[in-house]
Amino acid sequence: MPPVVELRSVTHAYLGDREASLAVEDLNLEIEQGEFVSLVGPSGCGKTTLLSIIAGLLQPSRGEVLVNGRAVSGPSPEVGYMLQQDYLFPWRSILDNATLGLELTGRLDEAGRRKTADLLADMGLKGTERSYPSQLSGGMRQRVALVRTLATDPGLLLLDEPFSALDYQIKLQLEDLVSETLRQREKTAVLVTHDLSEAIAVSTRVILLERNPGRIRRVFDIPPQIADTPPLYARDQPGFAELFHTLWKEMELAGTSADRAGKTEG
Amino acid sequence: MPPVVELRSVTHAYLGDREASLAVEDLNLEIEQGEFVSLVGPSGCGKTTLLSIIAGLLQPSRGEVLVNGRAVSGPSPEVGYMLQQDYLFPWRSILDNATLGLELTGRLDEAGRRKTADLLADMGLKGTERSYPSQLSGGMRQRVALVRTLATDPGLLLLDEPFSALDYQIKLQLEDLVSETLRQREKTAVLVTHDLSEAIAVSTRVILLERNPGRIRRVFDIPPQIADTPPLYARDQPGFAELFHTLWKEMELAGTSADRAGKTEG
Amino acid sequence: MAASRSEWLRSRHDEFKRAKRLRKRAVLAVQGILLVLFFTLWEAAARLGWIDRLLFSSPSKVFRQIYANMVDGSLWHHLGVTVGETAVGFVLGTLLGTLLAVAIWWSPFLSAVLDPYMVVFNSMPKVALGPIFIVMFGAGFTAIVVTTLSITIIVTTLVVYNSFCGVDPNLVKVARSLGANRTQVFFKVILPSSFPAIVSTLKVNVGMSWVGVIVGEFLVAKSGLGYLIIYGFQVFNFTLVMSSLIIIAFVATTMYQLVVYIEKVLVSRQ
Amino acid sequence: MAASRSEWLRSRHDEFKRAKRLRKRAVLAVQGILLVLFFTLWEAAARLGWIDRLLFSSPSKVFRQIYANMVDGSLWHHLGVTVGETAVGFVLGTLLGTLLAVAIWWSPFLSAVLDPYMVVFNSMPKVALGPIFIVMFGAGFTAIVVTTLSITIIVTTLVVYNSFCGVDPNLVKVARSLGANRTQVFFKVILPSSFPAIVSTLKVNVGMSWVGVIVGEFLVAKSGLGYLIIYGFQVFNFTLVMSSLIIIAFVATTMYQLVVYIEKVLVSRQ
Amino acid sequence: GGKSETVKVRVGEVTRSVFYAPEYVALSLGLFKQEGLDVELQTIPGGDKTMTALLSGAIDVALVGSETSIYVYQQGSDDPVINFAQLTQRDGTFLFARKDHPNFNWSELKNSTFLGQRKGGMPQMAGAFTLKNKGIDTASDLKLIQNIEFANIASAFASGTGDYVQLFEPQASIFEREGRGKVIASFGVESGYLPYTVFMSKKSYIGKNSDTVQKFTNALQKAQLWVKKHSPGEIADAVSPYFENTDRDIVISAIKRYKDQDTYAQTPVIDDKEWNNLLDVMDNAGELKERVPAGKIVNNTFAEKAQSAAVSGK
Ligand SMILES: Nc1ncnc2c1ncn2[C@@H]1O[C@H](COP(=O)(O)OP(=O)(O)OP(=O)(O)O)[C@@H](O)[C@H]1O
Ligand SMILES: Nc1ncnc2c1ncn2[C@@H]1O[C@H](COP(=O)(O)OP(=O)(O)OP(=O)(O)O)[C@@H](O)[C@H]1O
Ligand SMILES: [Mg+2]
Ligand SMILES: [Mg+2]
Repeated sequence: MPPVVELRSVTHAYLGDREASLAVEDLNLEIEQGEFVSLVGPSGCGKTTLLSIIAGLLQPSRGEVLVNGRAVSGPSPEVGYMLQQDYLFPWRSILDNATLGLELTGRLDEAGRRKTADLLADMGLKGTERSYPSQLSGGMRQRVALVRTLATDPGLLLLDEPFSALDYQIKLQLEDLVSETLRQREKTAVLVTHDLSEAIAVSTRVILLERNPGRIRRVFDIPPQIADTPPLYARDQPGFAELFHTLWKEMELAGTSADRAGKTEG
Repeated sequence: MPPVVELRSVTHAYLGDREASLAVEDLNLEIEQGEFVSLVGPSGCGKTTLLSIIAGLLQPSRGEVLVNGRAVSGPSPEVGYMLQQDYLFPWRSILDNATLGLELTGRLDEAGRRKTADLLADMGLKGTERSYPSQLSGGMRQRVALVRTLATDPGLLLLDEPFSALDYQIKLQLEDLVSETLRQREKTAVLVTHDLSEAIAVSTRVILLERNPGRIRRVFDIPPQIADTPPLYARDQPGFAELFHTLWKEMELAGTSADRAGKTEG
Repeated sequence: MAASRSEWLRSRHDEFKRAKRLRKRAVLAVQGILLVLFFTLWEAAARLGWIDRLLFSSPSKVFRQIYANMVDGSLWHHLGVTVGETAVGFVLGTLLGTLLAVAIWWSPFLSAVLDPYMVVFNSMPKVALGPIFIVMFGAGFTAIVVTTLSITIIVTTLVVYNSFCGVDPNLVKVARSLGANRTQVFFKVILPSSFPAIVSTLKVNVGMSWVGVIVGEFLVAKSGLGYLIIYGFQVFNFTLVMSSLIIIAFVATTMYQLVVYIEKVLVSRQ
Repeated sequence: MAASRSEWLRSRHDEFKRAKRLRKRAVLAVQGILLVLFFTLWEAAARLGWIDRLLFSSPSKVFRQIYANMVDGSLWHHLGVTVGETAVGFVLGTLLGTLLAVAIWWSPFLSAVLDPYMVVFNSMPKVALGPIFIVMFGAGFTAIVVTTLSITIIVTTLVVYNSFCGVDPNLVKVARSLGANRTQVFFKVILPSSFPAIVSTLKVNVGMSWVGVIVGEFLVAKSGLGYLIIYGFQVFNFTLVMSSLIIIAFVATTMYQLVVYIEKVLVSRQ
Repeated sequence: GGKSETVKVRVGEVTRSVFYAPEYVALSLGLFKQEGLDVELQTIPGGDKTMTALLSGAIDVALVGSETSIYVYQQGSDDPVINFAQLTQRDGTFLFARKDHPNFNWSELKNSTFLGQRKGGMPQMAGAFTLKNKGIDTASDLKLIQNIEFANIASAFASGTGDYVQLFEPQASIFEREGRGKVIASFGVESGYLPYTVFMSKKSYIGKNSDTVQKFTNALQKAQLWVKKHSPGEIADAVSPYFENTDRDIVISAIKRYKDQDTYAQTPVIDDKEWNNLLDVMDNAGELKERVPAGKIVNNTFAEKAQSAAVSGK
């Protein structure tokens, strides 16, 4: 079986009228079925860019991207992508926002609607189904966006900081919910986060990017005793604190070793 | 001297065509000059609503709001409010976004521009002054929004999750920067956060709200040995872990004791 | 406590709704006052000789004329003809204009190519194209509708296309990432998102269609309000001209209220 | 490594810019081809008798006419008059329309009250208001400009106001929290945010102003392209009519390109 | 009417005016119907549009100033427009003054402001011709305003523009009734007989439908004789369905004025003298490239037949 995600020397430069700027350079990566990979790295190092490339929303300037062994040419319903901001449709009710993916792929029926409503309830959003996005708080909206991504049940999940606007309790609860669901259904996931302990707790592998331009600095394989434990308890596992500390130090270095070579004025 | 912020039995209900929903109920609060108060509480408990009321962007349905002893009737330049999302002006360059407040209050001169640029550089945004918001990553945009709020040097700062999109390193760095700056200049601040350790590390007081409708559940006065230590080190102070734990437990209760009484259909 | 709270909430809500109703009534009242003022002033000006009675007629004369035409039934005939033409022109204009906007949204290249041509077509005085319309579409209904279309389509297209372009690209990104093809992006994101702009175009188009039909009836007509106006000019009966204008104003307002009503229904159904 | 990287980046960027230039050229080429095709077809149709040579004239005749008028200087006179009127009408129309939009944005109550009245005014056939304009503004320049305004103002107002209303309320919130008063909110948020919509209105207005001026010149004019058209109709010289229309198309395109250029300058200055 | 079914004839008139009274008489008295014609009348404002409708086949017969047929001929057409029946034989405008001039002399126009008809049209040409014959130089002797559209000339005068104005009926009668001034001379009288408004059709149509054209002309001839024999009041009653929104006394006054000065042609025939006068008028206005011989675009055969039939039928 081919890896679910395969990046082969992917480079991406943003092209503007005035300048071109390098966001990701020469990146190689393979993610196998069932893996839960976290991307961490300093702000602006290219994490979102990378997810957009895997999702097929962005054509890399150079290199190849394969999902399930096929070259990516555009977004596909197999891949679920949760953007960094919620971008709910203001004219749709919460439930209609959450079922958007089902609707677009022609799978929206009563069962799908009920399942999505249950998912909303699991995320503590019971009773808001008929509200509109403008009536919700920031954290509530983020959860709706997460439900929207999960509702279509994609094989590969790309999550860009899905828990950033949430309070700690809900965050842990949802980490648990999401990682359990994915594990059970053997889904693959790539998570962007700036919470290192979250990265360690939920993933099987943590990839640390460094910036300018974005490149892999180091890859951490999470020892099985942590990786196989539900996130809520993973943080108490032996070895967690050490791993956190190593990651932390490395991250610090990644953040400070930044140069601004990746720009050209012209 | 009157308290910088004084809320007297403030209640707020959002009125829509179909229903009215209670977001904050009967809230009393006094914040003294130089205090750094954190608001924590489950997502949707009314933190943003409360900040908007103090900022004068929202008229409470009932109760009185005083800032510096004067009743609030609208936004004032003495109060700096950083919204939960960045909302940068897409047609302005980063520097022009950051200097917006100075421009609006007619204080924009070369010195102000230079100072703002320095502030941007302090936040790790050197070199982006002439870029546009769409060219920045999520975390970078959030920092620009923070600079925009700080640039006008307001006496009272209302910060709605200013560090949520940032990686751990930058977050700590900025917590430090912000709290040091405020302390030195004797500013008052209200911070909304969902990171309990952040709340304890930066504040002199943590207010825990509970939801439906938003009410104060408990107030934690941070012991001086933690409150007076810069956030970066505060986390290592004795008593921090205990406080964190208490807050954590209380927060868990606040989150689960939610009822949905605060709605009326009609 | 909970009871008194929900009671308070309800009272608040009622208050809110009452305030909204009150405001609406105030708006209606001011509109009414303005209307009455206008007609009173006009009548007074005509009676006191501030304005030329021959050219401006007077409300009393105008309403007498309208009443007479209503009684003898001739009004309904002319009105029916014109309203029919306007309705067809309005619906077709909005539809075709929107379709054209969709087409150029679909193909940015087409949009770039057509851009100046649309402006040029828009800057052609349609009255001067009259003979061409007559040649191509005969001297009747079709020519009138085409005249209307020539006036409404491009404006509709430009405004709607502009609103399509103003849609937040991130919403499109969301839809695409959820597997939407270009058609779905259009129907699920672009269209609902530009809905307010399209409705406001509808409102403009109601007016433009009336202008188009009347101009068309100036060119070729056996009946209709535009014919009455031209005829009024020819027999130098300005009371007839004014009463036709007043009827146009009245019916255009009605059509406009219909559009507003449809908008409300559509919005509430969303 | 760094050198080759920045070299690669530069080459990418150059490629990008080249692609953009190429696309622009392709657009121009297609536009040119369409234009040539149009004139060729027209000429062929006229020569082969597919269309009535009398009513449609033919490009060769039209260009001969234009050339002759250019040489004897009469073209410049008429052109100057019409361009002057159009420029005044365009600038005033855009300005006043935008100002009205600002006014009703400022006062939502005013907006609610005026809403139906604007639609009604918009649905008045301006040609039928001719006598009123002539009586109030005399038979000359002013009447022509007022006719133009009557055609452009309301459309401008409605479109601009609508774009004002479409501005993200959160941006307004930001500005208000930074101490902006209503004036500043308007100038710093509402206006720049609706800038694209306003520019696209300008583009529509270029066309509408031409229509307005020509209609105005139909009503009262001693000279100008509208006069030429009317005169051409009177003496059944459709070559004159067509050549005037072609000149209008040409000058309107030029004015439009000017607007596009101004837009570019303003955007790059932002 | 024969046993054959009625033939439909689509007629476009350039304006609705009592100036064309015999046409409406023919319609309302059913004279066309008697000839087995079903005439459908449509007003297509503006000579250019009427002519366009005729050329493009949207109508079969046009009632319009005969100068347009000359313009069409001048532009060169494969299928020229043929004048076959004359309706009015004089210009229909009057010189209207704000003040009454009991012993009017045309030289009184000097140094005044004269609100004329628009350039290129028949009224303007007839006006210019008259002024020239009266020794008035329009360039230097008076201030000539001729930039206002046909339908708005009366409005402009009413709002204070000009000392004198060139007006059609019923405006002249209405203005007199309202005390806005007086008719002091007639351009129709001064410019003489000429084929002013004429029924015309494309050569090809006449070729294919000579029978129909003949019937049409016959009906018209009957109407013209009827108008000749009846009083303005009777004529006004006959045409009233076409002037529903005009006061009867205004219609009568207008018809009387036109009838008194022999505006309504009594036969459809366009004689050479009239034709040459028309060419003179147009020549004077500078709108004529070459003198078009009557034979090219006038066909009097139908008119003459109708005339003789009417005389013998009497
Ligand atoms: N549309 C764009 N045009 C130009 N440059 C861009 C664009 N989007 C992103 N960039 C630049 O590319 C780099 C990587 O951006 P990206 O959004 O991928 O970062 P990130 O790792 O997601 O950061 P964060 O954690 O703050 O969200 C940044 O330097 C950013 O300024
Ligand atoms: N404009 C609005 N209309 C109606 N209800 C609203 C509106 N804004 C907020 N609410 C409701 O008010 C309550 C409090 O919202 P608020 O945004 O203050 O929460 P919050 O504490 O900031 O949450 P978070 O941490 O998720 O940002 C929520 O239940 C929300 O649904
Ligand atoms: Mg990002
Ligand atoms: Mg909030």
